[in-house]
Amino acid sequence: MSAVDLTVKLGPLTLKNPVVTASGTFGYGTEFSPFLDLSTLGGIVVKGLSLRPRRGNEPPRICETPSGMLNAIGLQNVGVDAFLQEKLPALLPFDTAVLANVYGEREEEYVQVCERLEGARGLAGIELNVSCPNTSRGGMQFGVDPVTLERLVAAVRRVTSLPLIVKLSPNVTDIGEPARAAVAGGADILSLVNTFTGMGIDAESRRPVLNNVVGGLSGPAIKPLALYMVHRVAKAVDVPIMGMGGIMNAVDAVEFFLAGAAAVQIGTSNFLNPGGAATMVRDLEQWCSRHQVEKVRDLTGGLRT
Amino acid sequence: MSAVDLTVKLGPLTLKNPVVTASGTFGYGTEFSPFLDLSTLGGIVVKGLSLRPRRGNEPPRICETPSGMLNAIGLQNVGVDAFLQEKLPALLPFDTAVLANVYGEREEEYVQVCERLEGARGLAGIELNVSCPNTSRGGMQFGVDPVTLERLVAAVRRVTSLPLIVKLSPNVTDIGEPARAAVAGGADILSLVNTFTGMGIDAESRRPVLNNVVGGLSGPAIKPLALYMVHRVAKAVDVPIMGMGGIMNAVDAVEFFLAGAAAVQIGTSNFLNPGGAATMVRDLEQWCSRHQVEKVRDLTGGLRT
Amino acid sequence: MIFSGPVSLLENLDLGHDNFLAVLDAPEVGASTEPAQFVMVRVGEGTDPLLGRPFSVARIGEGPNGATVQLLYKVVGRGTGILAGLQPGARVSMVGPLGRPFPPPEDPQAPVYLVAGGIGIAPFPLLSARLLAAGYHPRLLYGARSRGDLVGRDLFPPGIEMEVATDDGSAGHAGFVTQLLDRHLAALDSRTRRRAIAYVCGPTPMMAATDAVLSRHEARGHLSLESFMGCGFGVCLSCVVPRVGQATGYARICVHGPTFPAGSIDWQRIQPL
Amino acid sequence: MIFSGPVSLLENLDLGHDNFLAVLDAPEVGASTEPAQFVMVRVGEGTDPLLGRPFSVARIGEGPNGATVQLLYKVVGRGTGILAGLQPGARVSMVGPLGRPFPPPEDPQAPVYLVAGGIGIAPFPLLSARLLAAGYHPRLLYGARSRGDLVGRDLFPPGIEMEVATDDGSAGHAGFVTQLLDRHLAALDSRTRRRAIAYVCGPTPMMAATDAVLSRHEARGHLSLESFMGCGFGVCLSCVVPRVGQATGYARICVHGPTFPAGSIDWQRIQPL
Ligand SMILES: Cc1cc2nc3c(=O)[nH]c(=O)nc-3n(C[C@H](O)[C@H](O)[C@H](O)COP(=O)(O)OP(=O)(O)OC[C@H]3O[C@@H](n4cnc5c(N)ncnc54)[C@H](O)[C@@H]3O)c2cc1C
Ligand SMILES: Cc1cc2nc3c(=O)[nH]c(=O)nc-3n(C[C@H](O)[C@H](O)[C@H](O)COP(=O)(O)OP(=O)(O)OC[C@H]3O[C@@H](n4cnc5c(N)ncnc54)[C@H](O)[C@@H]3O)c2cc1C
Ligand SMILES: Cc1cc2nc3c(=O)[nH]c(=O)nc-3n(C[C@H](O)[C@H](O)[C@H](O)COP(=O)(O)O)c2cc1C
Ligand SMILES: Cc1cc2nc3c(=O)[nH]c(=O)nc-3n(C[C@H](O)[C@H](O)[C@H](O)COP(=O)(O)O)c2cc1C
Ligand code: FES
Ligand code: FES
Repeated sequence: MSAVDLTVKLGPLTLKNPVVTASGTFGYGTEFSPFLDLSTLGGIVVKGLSLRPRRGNEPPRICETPSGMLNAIGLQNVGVDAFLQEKLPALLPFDTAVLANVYGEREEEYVQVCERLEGARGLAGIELNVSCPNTSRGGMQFGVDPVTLERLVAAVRRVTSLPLIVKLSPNVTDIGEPARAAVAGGADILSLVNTFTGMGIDAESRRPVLNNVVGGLSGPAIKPLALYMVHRVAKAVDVPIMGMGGIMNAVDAVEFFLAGAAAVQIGTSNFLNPGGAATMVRDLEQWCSRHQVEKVRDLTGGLRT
Repeated sequence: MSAVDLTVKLGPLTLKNPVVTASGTFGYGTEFSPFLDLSTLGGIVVKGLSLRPRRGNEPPRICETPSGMLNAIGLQNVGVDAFLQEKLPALLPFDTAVLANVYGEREEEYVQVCERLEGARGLAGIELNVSCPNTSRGGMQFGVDPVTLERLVAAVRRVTSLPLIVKLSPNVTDIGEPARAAVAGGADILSLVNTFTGMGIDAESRRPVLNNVVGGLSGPAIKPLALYMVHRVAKAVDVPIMGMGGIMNAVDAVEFFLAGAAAVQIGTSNFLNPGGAATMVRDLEQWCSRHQVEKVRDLTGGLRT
Repeated sequence: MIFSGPVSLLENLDLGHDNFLAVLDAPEVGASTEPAQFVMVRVGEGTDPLLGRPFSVARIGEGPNGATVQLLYKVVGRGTGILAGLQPGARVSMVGPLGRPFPPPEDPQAPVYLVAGGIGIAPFPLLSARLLAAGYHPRLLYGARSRGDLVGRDLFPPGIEMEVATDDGSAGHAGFVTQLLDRHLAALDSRTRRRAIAYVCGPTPMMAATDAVLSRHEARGHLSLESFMGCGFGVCLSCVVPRVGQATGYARICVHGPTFPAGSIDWQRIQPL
Repeated sequence: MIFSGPVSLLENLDLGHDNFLAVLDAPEVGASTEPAQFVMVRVGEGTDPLLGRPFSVARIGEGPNGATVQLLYKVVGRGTGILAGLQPGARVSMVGPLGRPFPPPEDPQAPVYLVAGGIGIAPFPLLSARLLAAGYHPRLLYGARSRGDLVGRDLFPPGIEMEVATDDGSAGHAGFVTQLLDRHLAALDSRTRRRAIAYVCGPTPMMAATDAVLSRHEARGHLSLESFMGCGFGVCLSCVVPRVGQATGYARICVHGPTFPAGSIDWQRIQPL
């Protein structure tokens, strides 16, 4: 087997390999130490951080669906300060890019969280989660209105020197629009997709399965939708893309590279196959080797149409 | 088992039961005669009809995905005239509501097809498929722009006296908007959802699986998304709803009723379980009986939140 | 009515080289299946995989409840992989029989050739049994990649003459099975040749080549085509194939076929799968 | 490291009334599991169903490759339904052992009660074996709906005293198992009572009731809780439960539990499943 070059460069962010674990599905990283060596991963995106700790929604918070799951965790997290004091230092020993996923109810909250993250040792970048309800705009998501989104990204851009990833919501008519807005605001990288809005109902009790009524759909069910959106965004903008949505194995990852992603994020798969992200790095290397692909980055956008 | 009243009234359209087969998944009806008695069904929506026959896209046209399938048939159909001469008369012997699904590339084509359908013997209503690319607006779908949609529906409304169903596309930021536009244009009933835009890629050949590159996702994978959209539209408008998306059995149907649907359409399920729609009518009756539901219409909107 | 419902797996024999024989307890299907008709089989407990897979009925046997349906299949992907892992007693969903059978030769004097490529052998044991019963003496020409891929020969009734071809020469003729057919037809006098009929099943390129051989010799034939199938009974419109002289339309393999007369398919317009 | 991977089903015994015992060839898991720890088991060949299901390890046995993991389970939905249909030789995915075990009583003189409701019996065969080995004399109080639901009693090591209760009175005490516990504790003198310890597993209302009994008698105890679980190891945040005195936060049953000290759960704030 010839050596495969797995490194990928996403603008200012260089990853040793393109396999990154997705926010909200990998805890703060060390939870997975019993299952894999964190240093084998290209990167880790931690659970979404808000300014203050959040307890999240009342349970039930998840619901299984055909080849997918709905979640309405409600962004339970330790808050940015505890992250900096307890969680981030625990990741210093590992050779992987740690990315902070940031969440706010108002533009100022995003800015404040990013300000605190500035200069933090061992932090490789910031990913803005713009799929949360924008409380100052009546609960509409930040990510669906291009104007609000561009302003938000620009505001964060002013306070951070870290590589800035904007994570797009798929719940839009044309994902090219928020993609362009995020780039106009100063995003270095786009990641997509976040979860699709959905709902589960229990016919027996006649109640929503989730206490929150609606939740976000993730897992293999959404893979064909996510692949399409990556393909679409790759045509709309020029910045590198991290693709995600239902990736379960190395072949799925290759499909996202071909559609236009420079790296992938692994979400729901971590729940059922906790060592899977590490296996995927090995399998991806083997796939490339078997297919005479010397550099994994050569796959990006390689779809033949 | 006490007798259950399965009839439902959707504005001007009364159905003997709320189980209707969805356009594009049930041919012109008689293809299913070897599997079930068409008279057991509440209704049949035939394959989308255009003014002239269409041969459809080059194959491959479908692609299996986790708990779903993508299709890009390209609206292959016999055309409205052949439908009226050959297909519709063949359905006259059956005691079921026959609904014509109508498709056009321009507003005038929709109007012309509906004009020909006016007065056709045995036709119970029209369903407008507004999820097709609007060729006069650069390929954007009719269903995603509320202004265009309202105009289209109003134009059709003027030429048809039949119950008018508008079938909404789910590929929008807020499905409440096209819902309100369709009602403003004169829709009697809304049906939803049509397929979600997606894509399949074959990693080996590095080519899209579908010759058309993109296709529409249907099947159980989309059920949680469709349920949410039905719930949302039921809150946005006052007209009756036909819900669909991944319904495989009577319990799935009940979930759609609870979310706000007065009737359901069965799509992809027909491919793998060709007698399934008839079974569902029986199972639904039993479900109601077991749960002391005397009239199936009492389930509509019965979600406890 | 066409059967649609669950059936039990009675046996699942490993024939080597990824080939299996599944024996299914499906009396209704077995009672009415004609050669080259197929069934849609759906495996798995959930909705992934979602769709059925088409398989020719290879043989009809006798089981505890009447006829059994026997499928000869090759593991190529997820569906067939799951099927191969099932133990006797497992249940699968079946719809069938579907499609148009191979029509009988009609001419009692016709030399009859069965031309099989790889797992395209599947419909021929049943066809052979019916042809023998009708007094024909079919000759099987069977091509495969290599000796080990020549599976299912013991499913044929006694009295079938067989010739084999392998790409690598490990058994029989070294080369394509179409060459065997070509040789046979060439050896016939021209009147007999025009009475000859070939039944053909195999991968698309092999069938296109066989079609060309038949046309060159002006011999008759019927081809059983393959394609991805979403439903198997004409409504999903996925299995379309361009027919000669129908520039504006397609035939559906599942209902207009899977068998088509030689010379009726527009091979130029078929995209490689 | 925690094991994560495929394991083989060696046996799948039908115990009646929808209850089964699965014996799995999982030496790494068996070698390190403590009482009340659980495993996540994923069934099916595709991605539907998607998530694993949590099961307590009921017993650790001896198999061809070392320890076997034995699960006592009740069919309640799709996942357990598919599991029950699997034949020996089938493979499932397993992650484990997970969660915090029941802590030992510590006080060698402690009267030890095992309080089981329905399929909540599952963790007690293993716990009993460990308690007996450590010199304790646990008494099992086992409640179920009806006689036939009292499954798994022969999985216990000899020397365990058992008392049963059934809702319908078809076996043992007619009524709740909590009443048995109440009676036992009431019969103890107050000093012994405070040394008593109960290990409890069952449906949520039964555990809430048992917790109340323990608190009334000022006896100690540990409860093994249930909840829907997406991962089993602390990251999906689905299995949260409100703890007493933590008005602003939740415990995760999978990593902070499934065992919790009596008196630590805020039952008022738990919604019925
Ligand atoms: C009428 C008919 C009769 C058939 N009879 C037999 C038979 O008797 N024995 C047998 O082994 N096979 C038969 N086939 C082919 C069989 O249906 C496919 O091998 C099977 O569908 C593959 O399913 P899978 O899930 O294992 O593969 P997938 O995971 O779905 O696909 C694996 C690969 O196989 C290709 N493929 C999928 N479906 C088909 C198909 N229908 N035809 C050709 N390629 C396909 C895919 O494009 C993909 O590249 C028949 C096909 C048809 C149309
Ligand atoms: C730590 C732990 C240990 C367990 N040990 C055992 C055991 O040893 N034996 C056993 O039979 N069961 C045990 N359970 C319960 C078991 O996990 C559920 O019965 C199982 O997940 C149901 O799966 P299903 O797919 O069959 O049901 P589903 O189809 O998912 O659901 C059917 C119904 O069961 C409910 N349900 C789903 N998951 C759970 C759950 N985890 N707990 C309670 N209700 C649930 C659902 O709300 C639904 O109403 C344990 C649960 C936990 C949390
Ligand atoms: C339980 C759960 C929690 C999540 N939490 C977050 C979060 O805090 N921030 C965020 O940006 N995305 C969050 N996501 C979205 C994932 O990061 C990812 O975008 C999505 O799940 C799609 O990928 P997948 O299909 O591989 O899971 C969460 C997803 C799940 C399933
Ligand atoms: C193969 C195929 C063809 C379809 N053709 C049409 C069509 O012609 N007109 C239309 O309005 N919807 C069409 N649809 C959409 C279905 O009617 C339905 O809205 C969709 O499949 C969701 O329902 P389901 O998940 O139950 O399949 C088609 C769907 C499939 C799978
Ligand atoms: S397989 Fe569906 S139309 Fe032929
Ligand atoms: S089950 Fe995932 S956090 Fe507990």
